[in-house]
Amino acid sequence: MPYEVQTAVFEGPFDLLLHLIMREQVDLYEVSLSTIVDAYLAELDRMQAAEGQLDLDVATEFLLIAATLIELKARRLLPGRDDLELDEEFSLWEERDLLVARLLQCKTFKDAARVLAHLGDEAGRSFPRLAGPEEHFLAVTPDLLAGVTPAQLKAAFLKAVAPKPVPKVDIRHLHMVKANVSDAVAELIDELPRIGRISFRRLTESLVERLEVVVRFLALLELFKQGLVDLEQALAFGDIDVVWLGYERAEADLAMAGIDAYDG
Amino acid sequence: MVTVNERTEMHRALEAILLVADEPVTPNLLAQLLEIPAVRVEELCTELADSYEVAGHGFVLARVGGGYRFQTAPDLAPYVERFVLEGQSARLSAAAMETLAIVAYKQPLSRAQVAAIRGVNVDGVMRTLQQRGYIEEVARDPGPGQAVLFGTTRQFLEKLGLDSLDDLPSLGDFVPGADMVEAMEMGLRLTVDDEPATAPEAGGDDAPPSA
Amino acid sequence: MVTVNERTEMHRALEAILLVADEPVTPNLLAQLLEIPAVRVEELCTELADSYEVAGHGFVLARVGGGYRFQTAPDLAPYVERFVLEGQSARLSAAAMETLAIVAYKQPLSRAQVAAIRGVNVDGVMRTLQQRGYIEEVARDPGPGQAVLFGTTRQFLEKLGLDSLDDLPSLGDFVPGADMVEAMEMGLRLTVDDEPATAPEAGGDDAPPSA
Repeated sequence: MPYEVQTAVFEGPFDLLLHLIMREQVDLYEVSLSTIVDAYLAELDRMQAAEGQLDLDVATEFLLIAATLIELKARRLLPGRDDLELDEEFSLWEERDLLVARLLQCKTFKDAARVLAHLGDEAGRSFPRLAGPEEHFLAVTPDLLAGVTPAQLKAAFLKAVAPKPVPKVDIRHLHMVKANVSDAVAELIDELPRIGRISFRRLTESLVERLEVVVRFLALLELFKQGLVDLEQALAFGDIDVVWLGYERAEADLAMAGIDAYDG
Repeated sequence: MVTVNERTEMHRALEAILLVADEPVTPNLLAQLLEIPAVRVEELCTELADSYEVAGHGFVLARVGGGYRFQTAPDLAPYVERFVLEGQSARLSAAAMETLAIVAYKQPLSRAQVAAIRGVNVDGVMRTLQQRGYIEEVARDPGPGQAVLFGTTRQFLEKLGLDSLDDLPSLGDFVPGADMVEAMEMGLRLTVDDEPATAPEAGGDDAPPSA
Repeated sequence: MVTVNERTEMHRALEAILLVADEPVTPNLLAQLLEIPAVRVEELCTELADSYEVAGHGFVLARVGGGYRFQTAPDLAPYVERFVLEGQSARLSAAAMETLAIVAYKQPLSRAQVAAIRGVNVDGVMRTLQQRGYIEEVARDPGPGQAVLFGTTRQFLEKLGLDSLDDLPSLGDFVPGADMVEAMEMGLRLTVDDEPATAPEAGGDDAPPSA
């Protein structure tokens, strides 16, 4: 089947899948899942070529979807397998429905985003008045620095010198910012003093991606190395308990100031 | 609209206050300053806005971000842009816009929840949106992780020319229709009842869906 | 005065430009923007000013400091003062705060350097900060342009409860990014060249408002 992999850069696995399905919408029967899987692998190749190396974080997401697709495809190629457990069958349908649901969600927000962008463009044609009061009102204006702290001033400075976004008109680009250990350390220093003691499992419950869990774990090891936390594991393969050793936030920040920032 | 004779002290006071304001002023604050009910403020502002429109001024009185403000008439953008050199803030990328849409409709939610919906890491995009003042931390998840929850800012409303989040187009309008759902399900169909397992080409029975 | 029928595109464009300006705009700059003679600009502005007066608006179009600007009608000052006291103007805007922070941390530096870092014109904001006594001229660039260099005042330190500039919170391991270094250099270059290629006029008076 003649098929050209898009040169467009895809935002993620759903984006790519959505693109493929939408594009073939008129002739779905002609599209085999293997074509879609091929497109996935091609996209991974492209990413690897573009980045010089494969980003595991992104690649995993792509592979997960590709694997699901292959499983669906395999199911189609082997019809009427009597030995297929009912549970297995259900879970396959579930996978498919989940995928469809996520695709629908993806499509919904894509369309919503387009309308919001349009609203923004329209609103952008009106400019607000920002001049403020005339100078003779300055005399009655209360002191503007009242309540302003040096810390706020510092924050304002950092905001002012933060890199500005490069103006661009609707160019899709892949965001592959990696989870970062020093960020995770900062989060933990923020959270742990309040919690005191918590199991690693609960600490990472809210994280969606495995890489984030790994990065949190590395961050904990850093904290352990600096003597800020204790790690306890009562049983082999049992839950790991994280215990904050009671340092003040500022002391912790100081202790961690020197650690190397490396990507997870 | 207000004719010259009907222009009251209150109309004039509103015009003066809004002229020196540098962000939308809420009806409540205006009511407090003028010592009249907020409902009356809204009436007066509507009258002013209508009168400007009828008179065809180069400025309009707009209701955005929960308040009133003077802004330029959209059709004069070419002149104003010439003057305001730094002009337009950079447009958001499609990726940033989609992320922003998710936050707008699903707020409050965590970075991880946005990432789960997008299927990609969103840290970079979220940071950009935060830096540019479209989103902000609004709460913390009460759960163990205490994840930061994000929501949109008033500036977001101003940038989109909306008065409040209620003015966002209904998300329901964007949910794909039944034909799209069917198309997707067909694209990912599991059963092969109506398709010969070995033939790559579709037979006559397998006419494409009417999507 | 201008009646509805006589309100032309030029009247409307003038209204729009003057609405977003944060300082008086000279007839010359307006003429340049509208591509009409300066004399004609003066006529149009007089017509607008007269029409506002006849209509009894809460704002007036005034000729001050060599240019035109919208300002509040003098008799409404009590309302404006209440707003200034109780309203949003009672605090430093985000733009002013960032500008002040840049001056505080990077002093001494020129207006052009601040503008280059912030990416927008800062003339209006700098003037406000100067009027409030938070920043002042501290030196002149020895280079060809001899640009005025600004720094923070004694009053600024007192208001923030600081003994000296050394007491400003340390920026820690903050290293200016490449873009900031470039911005600083660009600022210097602007100073040296004396006039940015794109600016309508070299003088600060006609600069676009700061966002």
